[in-house]
Amino acid sequence: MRPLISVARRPTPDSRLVAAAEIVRGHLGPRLLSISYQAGDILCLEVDRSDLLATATFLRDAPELRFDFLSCVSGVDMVSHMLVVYHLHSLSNRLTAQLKVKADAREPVVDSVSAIWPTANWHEREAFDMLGIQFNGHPNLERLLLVEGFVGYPLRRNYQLPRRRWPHGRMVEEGGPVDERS
Amino acid sequence: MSEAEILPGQTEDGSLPSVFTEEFSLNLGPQHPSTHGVLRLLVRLSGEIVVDCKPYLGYLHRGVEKILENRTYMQGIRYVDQFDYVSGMLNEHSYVGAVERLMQLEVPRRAEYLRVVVDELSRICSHLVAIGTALLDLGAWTPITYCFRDREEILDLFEELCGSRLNFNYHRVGGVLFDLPEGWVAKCLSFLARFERSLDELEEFVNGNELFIARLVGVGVITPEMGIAYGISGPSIRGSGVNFDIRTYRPYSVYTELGFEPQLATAGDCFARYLVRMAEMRESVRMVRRALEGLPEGPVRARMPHYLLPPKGETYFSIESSKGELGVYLISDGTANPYRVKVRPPSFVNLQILPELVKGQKVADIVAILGSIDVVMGEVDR
Amino acid sequence: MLGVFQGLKITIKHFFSPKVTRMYPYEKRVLPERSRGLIQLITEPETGVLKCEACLLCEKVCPPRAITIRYEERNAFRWRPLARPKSKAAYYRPREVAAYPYEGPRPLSPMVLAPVSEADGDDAWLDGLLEEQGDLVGALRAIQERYGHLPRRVLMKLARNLGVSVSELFSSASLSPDLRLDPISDGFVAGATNGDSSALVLPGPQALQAVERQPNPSQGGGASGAE
Amino acid sequence: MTEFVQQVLSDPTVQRVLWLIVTLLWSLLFLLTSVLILIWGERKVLGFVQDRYGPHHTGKWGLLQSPVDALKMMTKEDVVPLLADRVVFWLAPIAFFAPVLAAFVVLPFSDVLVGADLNIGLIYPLALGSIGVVAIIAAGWCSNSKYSLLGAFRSAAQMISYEIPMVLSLVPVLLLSNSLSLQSIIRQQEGIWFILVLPFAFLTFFICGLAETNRAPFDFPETESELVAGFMTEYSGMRWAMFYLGEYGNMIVVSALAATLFLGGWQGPLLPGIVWFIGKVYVFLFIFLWVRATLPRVRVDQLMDFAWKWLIPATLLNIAVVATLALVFPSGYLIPIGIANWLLSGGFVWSLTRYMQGRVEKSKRLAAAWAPMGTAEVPGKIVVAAGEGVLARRS
Repeated sequence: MRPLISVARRPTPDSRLVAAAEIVRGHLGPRLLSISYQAGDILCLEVDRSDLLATATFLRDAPELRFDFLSCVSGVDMVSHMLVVYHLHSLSNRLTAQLKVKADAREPVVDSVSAIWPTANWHEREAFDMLGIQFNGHPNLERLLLVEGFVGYPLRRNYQLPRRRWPHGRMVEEGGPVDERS
Repeated sequence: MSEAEILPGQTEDGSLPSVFTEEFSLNLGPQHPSTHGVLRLLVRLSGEIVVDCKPYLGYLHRGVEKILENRTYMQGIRYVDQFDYVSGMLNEHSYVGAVERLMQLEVPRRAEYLRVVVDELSRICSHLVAIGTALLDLGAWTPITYCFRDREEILDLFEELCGSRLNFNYHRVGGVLFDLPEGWVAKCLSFLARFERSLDELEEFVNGNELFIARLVGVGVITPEMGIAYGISGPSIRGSGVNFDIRTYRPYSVYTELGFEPQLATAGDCFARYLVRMAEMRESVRMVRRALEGLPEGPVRARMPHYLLPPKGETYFSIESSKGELGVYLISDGTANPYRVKVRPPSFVNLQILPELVKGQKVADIVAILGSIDVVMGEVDR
Repeated sequence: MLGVFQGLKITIKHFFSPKVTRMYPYEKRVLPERSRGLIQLITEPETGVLKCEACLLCEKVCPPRAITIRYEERNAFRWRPLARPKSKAAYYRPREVAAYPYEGPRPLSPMVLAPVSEADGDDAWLDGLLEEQGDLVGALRAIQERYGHLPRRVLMKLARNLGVSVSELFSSASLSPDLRLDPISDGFVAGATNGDSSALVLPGPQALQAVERQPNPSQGGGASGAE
Repeated sequence: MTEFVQQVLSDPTVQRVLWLIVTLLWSLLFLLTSVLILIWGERKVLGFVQDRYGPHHTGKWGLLQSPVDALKMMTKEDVVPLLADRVVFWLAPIAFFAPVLAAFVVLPFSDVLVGADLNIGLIYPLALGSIGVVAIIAAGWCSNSKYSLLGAFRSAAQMISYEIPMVLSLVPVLLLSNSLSLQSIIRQQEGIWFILVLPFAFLTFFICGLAETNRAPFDFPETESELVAGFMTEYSGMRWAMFYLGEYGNMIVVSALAATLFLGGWQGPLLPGIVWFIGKVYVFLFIFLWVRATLPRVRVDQLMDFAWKWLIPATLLNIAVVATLALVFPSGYLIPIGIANWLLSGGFVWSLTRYMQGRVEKSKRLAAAWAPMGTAEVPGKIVVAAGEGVLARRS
């Protein structure tokens, strides 16, 4: 369908971001699956699951990069695979980066970065809570927002909201997770 | 002495220590007057000192991220409004900004100026609630009523502008909903003048007061390294001297034109965070005044199709909400509904440091520290 | 202690300053013109005709799906000529206004009811119904068999025949469990959206539909693996 | 018949018994009416300070608020916890309220109207005050709940550690009036009220009075944040009202003492003595309410620090100064003592302010060591130096 809105031409990334990209490409080389710029001011990287920890420590400790502020860890269910996205800020160099890691769709397992950035603790617990992503090495991976006995992972694409039907005027809920506590 | 007979606290040779103390756990919340909303803290005490503190969340979890996936972009604004219910406008700006960034959309300048005006007024509302409730938890009954009296005037201004006092629904993709009604600017400017006088009075009331200094100074100190490691943002980290304010770190909207200056304090304790919030309110007043004076003419909203279909793709857009960096990671698959909306709520991240800060402090300090971190549970539980 | 005395100075100043309380029940605030408080059905000021034309947009756009509009065809008097021949002008069936017992001018409330349209369906059989069945519940059961539920229109005509208020019919109908006042509906089905995105490896619509039917690994069948 | 009655009445012991009954009735009347006024007054003062009206719908200016509260108190169910020690549970409120009523006997309402002008008039109410502590611990212990026990021990510790500076702060008054009976103290203040001569004693006495009655900055037993309602948690209905009555009664006793010792009791130019006395008591009650509306609560350990490290040394110093000056100037010792006392109170206030400022400076010095972090497009503006306190200049 023709986009109704005139999409401005893709803005050129600013020089410091390009320099940072060179450093990352130089260090990671083949392990870097893809590199791109998002709207000119976010450096998007994708790395394989196995060398996530190595990349993370490099991004935090490299003197030119120093991505010491982990802003957000988000889990996304892409049905064919599960995606874990880390957004990082570098307070000293004023840079923003996005690190993507793919994981298996049904049993996603990813290494936990809470050792590198302590703030990841609750982010990862919430990702586990909502999408069932296992984080190896996480101090206490348990449900954070949902009730202990909750069954099922709501933000997964195949999570079926309970269907409501009104046979003979009384509401009946079918499908949806079976709450083992009741 | 067999294993079973050794009492807790008893030494090996069986003699009881002179003072026989035992830790006991205390439940603060979830229905508790001084936790801001439904937050439950399981605190283990040994006498006055807090040994361990475990927050329990989720009492206000509404599953908004799942709901947003089943709503069109336009309908989603209403839900984003309810994250931080004391500063509604700022939440909307983040969601709407994310969609505009995805569509690389040029927002008319008048709309940007109106957004700054409305956001800064909303920030003042949030800070007034934060300071009022923090001081109320310490036992001071009067400041909160002065804060809420001023907040009422802002809510009246919002009601004239967009019709409601809590769920504003004022931002739209591509601009804002209404233009200013006539006479609004004059009312707003007179309010700002009155507000600065009452800010001076509040500062006079609290800054010098020895009891406030005794309860707030040196309590809950966040060092810059610890703050950055725990991802603290907003006034809580600026209280420790870290210059991290999204309005200057990743400038959005017209803040650079209006000459915004981030406010920092150095001590990093509860009192420094209170001072940063007071200074930020003064800065917001300056921002609103400059924006209203320099309000350009022009449309209030870009020409948008009724049925909004943003292009496929993903974007991460964050603004400086009153509690810190409010980020929205948006993935759109070209249909009318967003494929995934992950919100980075500042209160959720700032709350993570509470157990760290509270260990070793006194019981009465838990409420002081929680008040200074300024947590809203609607944003924590989403 | 100087700060404490300063604080006391401020509070005593406020003790004598004018108060801001607004005595709510006695002094009410004039709401600004744009205030979106109560959702109301508004009528044309001069003619009192309802402005709502049952375009059902509000029902479609309401995010929490809180609004449901039931509308009936209405071909009574209209000021504006019909843009389309068959207009969907509507009136909103209020609860008990039909049973308005008092003669004389009716209060013109926004929930005004236009007269019950007579010419719809062959209701002649209603007239002799009561004599056949002998009692009211039998009559109601007969209506139930015919329509599958007790349509309001029929109940009001029956009330008019019996010269009794509709609320009595409602109460007697709601007493017996098998009589149904609402039509049988198949309920609300929530489904996930579909769509794909080239930049991301997004699932195609078919893939999503296929996925919907498989149960969540930890859902339905037995204890979940991940626990 | 009549001369028999006169003969009985003339008997001194009968007269004294009748007089005691009159004082009992009079002090009950005064206590209950002023408690009623206080219940309404507290909410009104709190309201007016906060730019609002306070209770308004019960009666003309909310005047029926206290009778309504009293009625509510009576009709509320009187819950006794299951495992509570029933006898002590029943006895504790009485033990808390009785000393307050007993203290009224010695208060000089006017030169004639005083229960019994004891020659140990000053020590008697202070001694009764400490019986209240026993009642609090009893209440905390017998309601068999974790919160009330904790609250009770905290209140007990507070009251004990503030009783000492309270008594010490009254010694200079004795030095000047060299008599313990309240009537004579008032008569001593014929020319000049003691508040002008001994402001420092008044300041410390009033602070300790606040702490004695668990009011204003020292009311943490009732903090809602940690202990639900201190030792009164398990009480409800009339029993809770007794504690409430006791607390207000304590307030009245302390204000009455302050009025007699420092503002010259029933002395005053035009109006009769009793009006002056009641007026002065209500001035102090207003100050109690005013301070409660303004100041935040103090932490437990800070409270103890303040008592032991600040008040007790200060009062001892005051005694020493007043005593030496009284010896050095045997005849006209009022003026030097007055000057010394004003200097002392000024010094105390100033040093407390400086001490607090010092803590603010210390926290800033600690922070100076941190390296500046985070660069944004615009360098951050350091907010006014963190809290220079009341001396702060607004930049």
